[in-house]
Amino acid sequence: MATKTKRYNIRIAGVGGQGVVTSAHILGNAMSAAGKYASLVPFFGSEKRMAPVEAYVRASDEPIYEVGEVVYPNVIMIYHPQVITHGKSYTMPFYSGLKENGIVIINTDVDVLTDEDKKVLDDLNTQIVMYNATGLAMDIAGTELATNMAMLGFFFGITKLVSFEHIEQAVRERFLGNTFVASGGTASLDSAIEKKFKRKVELLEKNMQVIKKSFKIVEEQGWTEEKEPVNA
Amino acid sequence: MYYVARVDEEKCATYNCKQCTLFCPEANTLMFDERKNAAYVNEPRCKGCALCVYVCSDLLKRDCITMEMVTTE
Amino acid sequence: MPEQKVVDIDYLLKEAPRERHFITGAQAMAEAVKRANVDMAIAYPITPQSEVMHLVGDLYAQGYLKDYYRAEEEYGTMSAIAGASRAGVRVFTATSGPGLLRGIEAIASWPGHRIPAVLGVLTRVVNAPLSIQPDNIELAYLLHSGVVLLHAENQQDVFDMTLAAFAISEMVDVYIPVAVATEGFFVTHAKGYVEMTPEDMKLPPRDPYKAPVPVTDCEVPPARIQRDAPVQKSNFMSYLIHAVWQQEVWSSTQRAMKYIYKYLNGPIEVVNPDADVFVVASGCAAAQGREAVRYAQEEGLNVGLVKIKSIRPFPAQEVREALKNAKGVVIPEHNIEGWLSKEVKAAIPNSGIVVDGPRVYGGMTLPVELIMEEIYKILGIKQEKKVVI
Amino acid sequence: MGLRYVQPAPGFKQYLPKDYVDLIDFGPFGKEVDASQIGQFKEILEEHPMCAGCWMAYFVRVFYASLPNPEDTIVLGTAGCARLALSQAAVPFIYGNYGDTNAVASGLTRALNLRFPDKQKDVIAIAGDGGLMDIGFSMTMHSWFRKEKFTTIMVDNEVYGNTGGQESGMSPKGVQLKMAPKGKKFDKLPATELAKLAGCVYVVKIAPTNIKRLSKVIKRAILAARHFGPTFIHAYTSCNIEYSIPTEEVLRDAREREKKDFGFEEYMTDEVKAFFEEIEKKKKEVKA
Repeated sequence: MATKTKRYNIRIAGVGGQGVVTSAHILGNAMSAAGKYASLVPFFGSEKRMAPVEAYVRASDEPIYEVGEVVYPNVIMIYHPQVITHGKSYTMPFYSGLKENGIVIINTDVDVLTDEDKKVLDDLNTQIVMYNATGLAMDIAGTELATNMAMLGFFFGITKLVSFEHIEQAVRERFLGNTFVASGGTASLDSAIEKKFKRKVELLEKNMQVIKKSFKIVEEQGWTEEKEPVNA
Repeated sequence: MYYVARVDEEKCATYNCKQCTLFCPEANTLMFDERKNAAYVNEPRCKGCALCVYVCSDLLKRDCITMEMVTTE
Repeated sequence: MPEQKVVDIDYLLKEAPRERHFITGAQAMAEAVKRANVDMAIAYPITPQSEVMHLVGDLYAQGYLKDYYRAEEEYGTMSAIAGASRAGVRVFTATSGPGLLRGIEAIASWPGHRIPAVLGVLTRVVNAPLSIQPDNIELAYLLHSGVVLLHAENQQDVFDMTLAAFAISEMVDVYIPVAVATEGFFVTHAKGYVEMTPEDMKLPPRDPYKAPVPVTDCEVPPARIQRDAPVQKSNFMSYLIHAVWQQEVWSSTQRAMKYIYKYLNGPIEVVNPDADVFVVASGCAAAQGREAVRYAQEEGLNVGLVKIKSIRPFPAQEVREALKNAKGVVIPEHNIEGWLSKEVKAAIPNSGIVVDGPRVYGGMTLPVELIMEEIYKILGIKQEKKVVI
Repeated sequence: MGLRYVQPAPGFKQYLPKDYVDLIDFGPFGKEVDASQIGQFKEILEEHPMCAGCWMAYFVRVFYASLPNPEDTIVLGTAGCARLALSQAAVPFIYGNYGDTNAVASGLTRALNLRFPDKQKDVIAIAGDGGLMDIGFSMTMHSWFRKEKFTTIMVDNEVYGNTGGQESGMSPKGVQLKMAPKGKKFDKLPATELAKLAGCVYVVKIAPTNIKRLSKVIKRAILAARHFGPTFIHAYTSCNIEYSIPTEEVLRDAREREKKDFGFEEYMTDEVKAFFEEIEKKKKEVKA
């Protein structure tokens, strides 16, 4: 019998404007930078501000074959409390499909889970993390746009899938180097990026500080995954 | 049994017109023999539309072509 | 663009060094086109295909292709592809779902016209209600068109199959179009690792005179069949001419098989050949099947995978051989009709062992868990509820 | 080069059918023939199954006799009557699918230009009113918008003749035909106007009543397409069957329609005009 693979099937839910898809790309690229495996399903549709947005990432030490949205996740990341409180989610309740021994990370400043929710999650032996990631982003980077970085920091801090350097490489690639999709608009975008390069470097720096801080919080709070690696 | 156009070559030779050959819808059918200075019909190819009769008789009043019933042998 | 040197087909496809890149399926298809010495491409937008033809357009701008334009719509595209191919150049286009159906009248005539074109099919929902997601029902329409149809599981397959398609379609004993299909979004817009040949190497150019049916270029006598619509002779002539010609077209499809063996390691891939239960799948359903085999291994179950790479010609004999000791067969598919299931059932003597499904449609993802459920059922395993539904 | 392919291998000529031998000996290949000499040379068009007295068949005959370069010409047709004759000529003919002539011709012309940048290969799409203005409308228009360098000829019989007489977009308003049991509700499409708007550099409307003029515009359309862009000829080629015209009357009908609504119109861009003037000038110089 084969050994269990460390494998995370992640569903990220947030609202338009939070950089849900961007952080999914960074997550995938960080895995790739570490020589590990990741696959992501970009979300396509009308992406409007404050409308529900979901992204799906699979991350593993081993090659990943599976494609498509993650219907049965073992990690759920909620970037905005309204996903839960206003039902801004493609799947209701937000934890539908969640597997046993999973992780749920929620960005919120208040407890948004009902007793009923908590019972279901407890029955599944879920590790629940609730933290004001937006507040953290504001404090460190001075912008709520870095919320996604805090969330990424929590995820990697908990799972220890890749090192800080790999995350930095992925974030840098995302902000400074565009290798994802070549199309007609790329050329003009590049020159615009060049003009704003200085600002981008500053932004990158701030983002990395947010991630560093969130790593620290994970340590302080004792969230680090000490159990058996979860199995997807 | 079917109609084909027949050119009265002697009569046709008295004119130098070639007009019928220019209006036949079929290629290589209503031909002009330069030696005889007269049009002639490659009968197996003629579909019997009588356009040449219209050109020769109605337009030019020369009456050199008639439609005739032929039989395949 | 780098100076590209022409290398032998066998060398490029089988021996040339390869370098690993992390790219999308759309990029993989364009990268294959880049190395295929394509003369001309004709594009028409439809999601999720468009990305492929954007990238091919970039190749034209860089000088890899000699001509490229955006056509009026798919029927116009496919017709112009036929025109260009008949004049002897190497051509490429791609489409999706409704676009494929709009173009299919022309596409279905390509084999009969003996047009060695390569067509990318990046699947998408057909029919109402509208969705742009990767249901692959459209491939059912291609099955009966006479084209060689390859179905790619992932980005690597897209690259390999597209490059090989150009070689296969122009083989004198084949000389019909080759379609390379893969699921839209799941493969086209997602990144995967692709081992690619160097970009400074390309296939030899098309030799338009190495052909069973001459090109129409006023340099050689045209084929009589191309000028005479047999229907104007007599009914019997038209039956006869059409029948023998189509027989030859479908034989050509069969003859493509030896090149599928040569360049793509055969029409099927078998994982765990001694398994009790097999997942039989094509395209990205095969990826889900591969994952199911991994799940099953972790649970100590003896499950295997038969991935079908070539849908036309269909590897009936190979499938029959691979499944001869199977106790059960699960066929996951991305369409409501189950066209692959029908093909497999027709190929094996004991079709009763086949489970119809799981199937997802509308372009939804195909969770591995659904495949596992069918495997549990076949093996009589009672499943504990482990997820919130 | 094209001429080479009609030449039989040495010693083989005596075994060929008479029609073929005649074509080699008395055909127009490699010669400059004048269409008004038809009847005096072997035409490249052969026997075909079009109806007796068909004016479209007549057009096709004059068309083939007018090609400036028959040995390097490719003709494209689609479903409809015309292809029954078009395909029966010693010129490569492509029969594609329904209404696809101008799309196929676009690909073909571009590809021939890629393969033979230094040679002139003429591509001509000939289809009926249904093929070009109904089912193939977008492909016709877009080949013009794209400025594809080939000639489009519409043989307009104002009806779907080949399928048994249905209304087409080019049927005159009010006419009662199959699928228009109460008469056609809208006007004939303004094909030549569309052609001009879409960017054709040479556009002609003509009823084939004068072979010299007809032949001249066919030649002109082909020559202009070589250098400047799309060219279009809209020719009235009546259907004597569906419009119940006695066969011997089809020429009379064409002359009447010419007076009524098919008067000769020839449009060309200044560039094309200058080009033809230059050609005429050179011809005169040679004669003098």
